[in-house]
Amino acid sequence: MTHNFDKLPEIFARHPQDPSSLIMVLQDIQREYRYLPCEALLQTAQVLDVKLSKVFSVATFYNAFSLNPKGEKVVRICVGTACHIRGSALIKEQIEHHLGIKAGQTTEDMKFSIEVVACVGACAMAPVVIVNDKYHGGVSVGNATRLVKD
Amino acid sequence: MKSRFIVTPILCTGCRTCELACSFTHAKDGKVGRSRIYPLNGGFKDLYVPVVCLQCEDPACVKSCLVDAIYFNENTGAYEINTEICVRCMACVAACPFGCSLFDTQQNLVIKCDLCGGDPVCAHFCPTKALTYKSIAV
Amino acid sequence: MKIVSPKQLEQLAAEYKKTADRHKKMVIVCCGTGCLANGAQKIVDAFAECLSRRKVKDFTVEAVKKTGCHGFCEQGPLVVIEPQGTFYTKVKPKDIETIIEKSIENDEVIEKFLFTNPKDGRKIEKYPDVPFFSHQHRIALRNLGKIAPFDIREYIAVDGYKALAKVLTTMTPDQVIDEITKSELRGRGGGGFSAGKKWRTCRNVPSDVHYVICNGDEGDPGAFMDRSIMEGDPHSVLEGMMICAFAVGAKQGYIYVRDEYPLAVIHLQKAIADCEEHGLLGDKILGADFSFSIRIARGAGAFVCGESSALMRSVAGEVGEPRAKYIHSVIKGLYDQPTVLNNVETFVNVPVIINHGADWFRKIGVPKNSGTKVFSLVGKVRNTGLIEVAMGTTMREIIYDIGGGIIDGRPFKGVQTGGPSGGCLPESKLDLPVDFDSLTEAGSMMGSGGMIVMDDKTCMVDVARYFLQFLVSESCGKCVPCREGLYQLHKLTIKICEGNGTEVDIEKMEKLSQQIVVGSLCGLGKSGPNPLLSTIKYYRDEYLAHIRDKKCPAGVCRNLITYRVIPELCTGCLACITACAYHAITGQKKEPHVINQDLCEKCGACVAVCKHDAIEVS
Amino acid sequence: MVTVTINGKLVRAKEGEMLLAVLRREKIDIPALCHHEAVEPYGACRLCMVEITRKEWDGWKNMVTSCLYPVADGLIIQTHTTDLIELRKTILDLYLARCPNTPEIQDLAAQYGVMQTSYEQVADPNDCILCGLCTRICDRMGFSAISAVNRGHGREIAPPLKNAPPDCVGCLACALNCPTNYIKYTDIGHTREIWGRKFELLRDAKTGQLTITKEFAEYLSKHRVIPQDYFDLNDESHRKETALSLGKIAIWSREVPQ
Repeated sequence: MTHNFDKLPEIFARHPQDPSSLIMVLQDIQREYRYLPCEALLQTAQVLDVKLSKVFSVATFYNAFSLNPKGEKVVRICVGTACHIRGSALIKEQIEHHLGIKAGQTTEDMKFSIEVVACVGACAMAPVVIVNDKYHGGVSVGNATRLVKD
Repeated sequence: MKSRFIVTPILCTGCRTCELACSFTHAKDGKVGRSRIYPLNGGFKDLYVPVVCLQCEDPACVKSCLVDAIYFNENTGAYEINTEICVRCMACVAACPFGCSLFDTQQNLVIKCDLCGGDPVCAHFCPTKALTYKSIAV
Repeated sequence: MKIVSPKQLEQLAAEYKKTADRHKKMVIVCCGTGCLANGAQKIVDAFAECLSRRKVKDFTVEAVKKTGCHGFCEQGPLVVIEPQGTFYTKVKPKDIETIIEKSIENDEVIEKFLFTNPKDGRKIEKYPDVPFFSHQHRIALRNLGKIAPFDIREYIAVDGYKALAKVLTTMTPDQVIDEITKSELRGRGGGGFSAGKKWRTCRNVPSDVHYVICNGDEGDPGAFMDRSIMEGDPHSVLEGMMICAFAVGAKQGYIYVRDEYPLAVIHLQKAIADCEEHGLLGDKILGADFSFSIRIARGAGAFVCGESSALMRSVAGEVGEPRAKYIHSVIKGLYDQPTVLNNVETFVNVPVIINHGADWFRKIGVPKNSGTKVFSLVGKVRNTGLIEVAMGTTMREIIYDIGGGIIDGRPFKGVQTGGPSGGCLPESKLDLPVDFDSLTEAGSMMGSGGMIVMDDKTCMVDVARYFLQFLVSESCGKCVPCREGLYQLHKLTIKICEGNGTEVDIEKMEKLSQQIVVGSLCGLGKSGPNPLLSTIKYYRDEYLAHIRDKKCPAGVCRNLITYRVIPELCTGCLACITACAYHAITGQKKEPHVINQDLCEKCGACVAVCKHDAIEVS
Repeated sequence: MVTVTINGKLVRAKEGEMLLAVLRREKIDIPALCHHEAVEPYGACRLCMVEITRKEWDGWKNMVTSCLYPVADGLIIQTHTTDLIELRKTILDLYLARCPNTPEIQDLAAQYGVMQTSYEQVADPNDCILCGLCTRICDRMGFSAISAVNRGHGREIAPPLKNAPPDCVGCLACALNCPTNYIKYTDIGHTREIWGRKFELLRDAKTGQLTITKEFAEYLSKHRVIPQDYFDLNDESHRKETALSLGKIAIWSREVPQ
């Protein structure tokens, strides 16, 4: 996949250019491209004066980052305790089966990605599914697959 | 006053006694290859020079060491390798222009002359006094 | 506008109070994340749209106030009509017209939007009468649902920054620390360490640079109080931090916010910008010789970053790997400088203590555990949401009086507190007073305050497996006992869940757990086996049922259960056939359906959709 | 100087030095897999844990990792209590589940009487014990060419993006200090290969063991201000010649007053 990397300088300019900004810069890149492209990592290392290995290490350590491109719609299924008790595993299975992919994967047509997230802090509405930053509470077997219709 | 090795090449016969003395002292098995000192042929027949660490004033080995494993021992005036710290990257081995930082393949350690704690054994054993260790005014 | 003196702040507060009173009629729309998800923004838009069409006497669109979380997220979107305090739940955009017409123009109460008490089915009209709220004691959540979080004027109007002014004008740093120490405020993040002592230690370290960090990395799954506070009352957090900074002599503060909380970041950013504009952050705050600035550091999704040394590394932009703390982070923390790290809830308590005094605070709660604690009461309980009670309240009061009991009137089985570091407590512990020491003694933990209620349909072995899975994926992987030990514990629980366990495995798990507790480097590993140990302790029967009888009493563990349609109850509605992803159910309309056991993956989707309870689990 | 009691014996130690160093000096056999003097103590393997107490602690004991614990006056240390041996056994047992075929781990485990793991062996075992020595030494050397990636049980050591590491100079410090020889490299002719990257060796491997790569030499001459010609020695005879001539000048002109 090729990208236009014009946005990168703008992202770098938002933060102080020292190693402590690393996580926040990567987050902005992730938000912009919905994953961390190789080229962006190389530039980040250069601009922030951090060794590439450290950038890579941070990019793989934290859950929020992905080195693989994500689909147009990212379906995040909360598997926090409250959601687990109220059956998020079943919701996850339904959505996985419906899209034919497992959590962490992306459909071949790059339309959907499934991610699991350990608690989004909306426990009172469990089980919760987030589709591209939109929260859906009280998801049930009946309406789970409706969330991932095109 | 500082103590220094004093080398008189004309007296050196290349007998390798210094090497033996060094090996026995440091490795206890007398293998010549594990010595910190070695005589080099000076290009002419029968001209030898015992080459041993000069304890330079601005040593390349210390500069090359990225983990600060080589330190100056105030008591003996020798640069010594802390083998616990040494990561065996061999930067010092390559950096020393005299070849006085050596790699001991048997012990898997980098070795160099430590002046035997201030009284080098090699100098004692030199039969021709080509190699001596004396206090001199610098 | 810069506020240059405490006096000016006082004048402003008086002025803003008047402004706030001007709207006699007011509509409060809860815009916490929960209500927003349920469509609160649409409600606000509908009010605006409706009011643009329709002129209402003494009521403009400005009187529609977006506030932070009320805590009662399950019933959202919530709308409160002031000054009567009429409390409407589950409001929809199409209802707004009616609400304006009846409740605002004519002060009527619309019965159908009122909250129904699940206990007796009666409608409750007023906000404070709802049992969910009436049993609470709100200190940390004092402003939630009352003020608009992104308007500094509203905060100043409720005596915001009064404590800061008091501290700057009348107190010395030592007096502040004395006051906090005297109040016996303990860290609300889980450990329960005395905040005053921590500040004192930090202040006493001779160093030019001190840091204050607010821990908003609420990693415990099932807890969301910090999120609600940061979103709904960001200025309280900032004020608490400023007072702390003044006390320990810090010039720079950080708020570490979880990546999953984007709204909290926005609100905090706005609050910080407002403070800077008003001269409450920056140089010479309120004209006093005190400078302080705050930066937001966003986390990136790592539970282990709730651990202090890991968090500090993460703030510095590194991998969140904990280090051994034989030198405490209060002495050598962020960038190796003395650092105070407190939780959001702890900081929020600070201004109140300064305003009302330590003695007042100490009267709330029980000895050595003063004040209140916020819990997120979730799981299989009727009223889920955020609650705040005085320390020492019993679990029974919380679950039955505030929570309204268990969903569908099912039997209570256990309550999980303290997140992945805590444990599960059975019915026999229901009368345990909830405070730091009692919970720890019972084998659980206060943690950050998650309280997950479980009924008889929850398998405790599965719960232990769930927490271990969580910890295995969240362990940083640095030390062996945590990385390998928890992994092996997880494998063993899977073995039991699949019906392949033996009684030796329980002993093995107990022994390994003990070693993990002793051997791990940081708190994650040291407390990691707690959920497992507490379930073995209190629910050993259930483990034995899995091992000896190869049965899962709760009907959760797939290998040990079968689903069967009860023909007498099945109406042949086809719902389960549609829901079954594996095409394991066959049948005709209006005829009893049949589950093909060979195809059945036991996901339980059929049970979830069946309205007639016609599918039995055995 | 402070005095501590180790297994009942009074021992003098420097204040603030790490406990492990004292134990090693006293020739007490404490296993430690993630410790190296060149780098900061890390505390990952947990094998060096010892029990500490003090008179004033009234019998309260604590287990600490000795590599990280600074000695202080009056500490009473036990190194081989039943609890500690149990802990080490468990840890080695867990190690064996991860690295069942690693001789170093097998030997150490056998010393503690663990012949094979009592846990489930991981699916795809290798020799890496994730002690982090390679990455920490690489950081210490200033290269940071490799790092730990992922987290938890899926943690591994890898070069960035799993490609040839751009910051590597091929010094072999990682491979030579790996306690289980997990990091593989080859020196064939003038070529060294490590982490999937090829380096040119400055000297002939046949004539001497003194081998560093061109990249390393360039790094040293640039960052450590060592003249490039110190390294421009492509065969042993040339080196001897240089050594001799430089040696002559140094020894005779500087050292001996005439």
